[in-house]
Amino acid sequence: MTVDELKPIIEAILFATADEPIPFKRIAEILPEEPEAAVREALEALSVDYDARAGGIELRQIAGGYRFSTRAEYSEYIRRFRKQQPSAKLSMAALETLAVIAYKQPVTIPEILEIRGVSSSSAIKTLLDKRLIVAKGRKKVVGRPMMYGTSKEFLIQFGINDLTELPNLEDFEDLVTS
Amino acid sequence: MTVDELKPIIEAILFATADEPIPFKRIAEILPEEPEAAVREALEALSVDYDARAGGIELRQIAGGYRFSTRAEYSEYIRRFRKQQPSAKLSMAALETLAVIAYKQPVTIPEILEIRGVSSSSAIKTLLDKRLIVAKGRKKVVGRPMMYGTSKEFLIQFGINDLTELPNLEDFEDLVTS
Amino acid sequence: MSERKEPIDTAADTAVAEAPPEGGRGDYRVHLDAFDGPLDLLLYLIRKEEVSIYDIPIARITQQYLEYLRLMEELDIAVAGEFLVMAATLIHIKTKMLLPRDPFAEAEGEEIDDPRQELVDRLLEHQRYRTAADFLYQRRILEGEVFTRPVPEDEKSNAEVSAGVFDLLTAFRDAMLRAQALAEIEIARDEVTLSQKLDEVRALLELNPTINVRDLFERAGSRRELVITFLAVLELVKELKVRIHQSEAFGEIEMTRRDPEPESLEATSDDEPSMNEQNGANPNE
Repeated sequence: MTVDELKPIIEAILFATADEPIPFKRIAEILPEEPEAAVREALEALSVDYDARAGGIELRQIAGGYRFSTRAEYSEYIRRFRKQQPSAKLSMAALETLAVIAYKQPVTIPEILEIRGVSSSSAIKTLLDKRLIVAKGRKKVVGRPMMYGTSKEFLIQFGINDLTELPNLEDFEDLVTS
Repeated sequence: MTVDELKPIIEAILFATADEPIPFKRIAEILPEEPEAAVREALEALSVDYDARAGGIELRQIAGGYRFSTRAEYSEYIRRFRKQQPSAKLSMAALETLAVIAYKQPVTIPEILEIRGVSSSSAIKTLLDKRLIVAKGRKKVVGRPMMYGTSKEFLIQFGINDLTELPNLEDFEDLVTS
Repeated sequence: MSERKEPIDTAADTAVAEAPPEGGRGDYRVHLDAFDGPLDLLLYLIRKEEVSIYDIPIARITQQYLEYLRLMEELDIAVAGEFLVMAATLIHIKTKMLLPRDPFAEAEGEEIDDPRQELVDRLLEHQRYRTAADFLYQRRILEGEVFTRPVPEDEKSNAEVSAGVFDLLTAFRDAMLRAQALAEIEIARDEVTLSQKLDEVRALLELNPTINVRDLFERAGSRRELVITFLAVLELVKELKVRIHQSEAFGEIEMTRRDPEPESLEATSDDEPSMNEQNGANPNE
């Protein structure tokens, strides 16, 4: 292969590999028919290309390997981007807490603890931060604990019109038992 | 900022956000001072750049967002490198059910049965487990059955930007009768 | 018939459609298991007989269809209800085709309904979806050749899922099942006997000279334990080990240890009396 043919192969490999730097030897192993010198030449040409483009990415030699990374001057934008959190993505603990609240609302923290068997305070905080749940007044029992329920944002993010549209156990059994 | 100044910022953001397609809106939000038209122009220019380079990577529009991915022709090398198996295949029953859901959504289990002539519950369960379909509320008919539609994951796994990209069902007729 | 579990393979599909069933019995089973519903079987028969889908020789196809059903039964393949419904439909169409056409309707130039029309429409629609499924299959294969940047390991360990309503239901069901399992363990643990309960209350009295009786009852994990607790309290009263008192009407009911032994009276005299005086102000024994 020519250097120009090797370049996109190496680029694709480095792009699709996780964050750790890839040693030259491992790249060469993927292309056993090619002379090592040619592979090295292609790698260096690729690096020069990225420098010449002066884009958002660079190909760096680091810790004995090669790795793509974003250029330091754009880190502020990436940080800003990562701070946005408009998604309904949830940890499993938060998802389960949300599920208990959705199906048992209005429900208090001690009641959620009773069902889940583990403390759910931090999950509840996450759900409040994401505006998926809201406080629904206090329960008239000893200690007057706060009750929680799902929000309008919850309906929007889960794509349903009202709580009656939540699937119930029969909907689930319809799927499993046939 | 000029388009040439915006390009590397967008490139860095898309690169740093790994495998998730990023909707245009979220990119524009990072750059509130810039007119949306300029951001879009930069995105398109970036995409054109990558096409012109014909390297190992391309910038694609998928599931309503933008995402960098490797070009299909280099998959063999990446697979060799990652020692990774291709994703699990779907059964014909699951694919057919998925096709009915994709074209008829939102659609209920009885409606799918009507079209396929065979119970599809276990296929629907498989598709839900694989996150290729999602519940889309209940149909306002007797029994209020659950409706199903395709998910964002469906678009991603099948390389589709939005549902209008699906070929017309009627276009398949030629294949049927010939 | 159960849904096919093997991965779709277009080559294999053609094999299903074209391979003559005149092979060994094993071949039959392979082919028959492959039919994903009655519409699939009908389309196969139409292709095998090389007849037009728009002009199905209904008597011939019906006969073939019924033969296949018989074969499936012979081979112990469960014939799903849908196959039988289709058999009935085919026979119904066949009968209608045999009836003489209404000459008046024909004379008046009215459109004559072909009894096969509805079936043909369903078959065509089914075919289109099969082709659409093939299209999706190809798309997924193509997309499998494309790689994205993997999520870094440190983000993976704190992975978040984008959940749908069925994920909520599953999570809720899991939590409830877990809670139920826990409750069962607790009930099993709480199957105490009266003598165990007596020991337990005596031990409590060793630590606290005065016990709130309602607290004691509320600790009961089951109705049965509640009854046993009540019996234990009665037993202690009968044995003159405790004194029961209520400081005001509808107030808290308390149980105070009686210490008849002189040595223990001595030992506790410093801290006990004040308590006894307080509680004894309005004895309600």
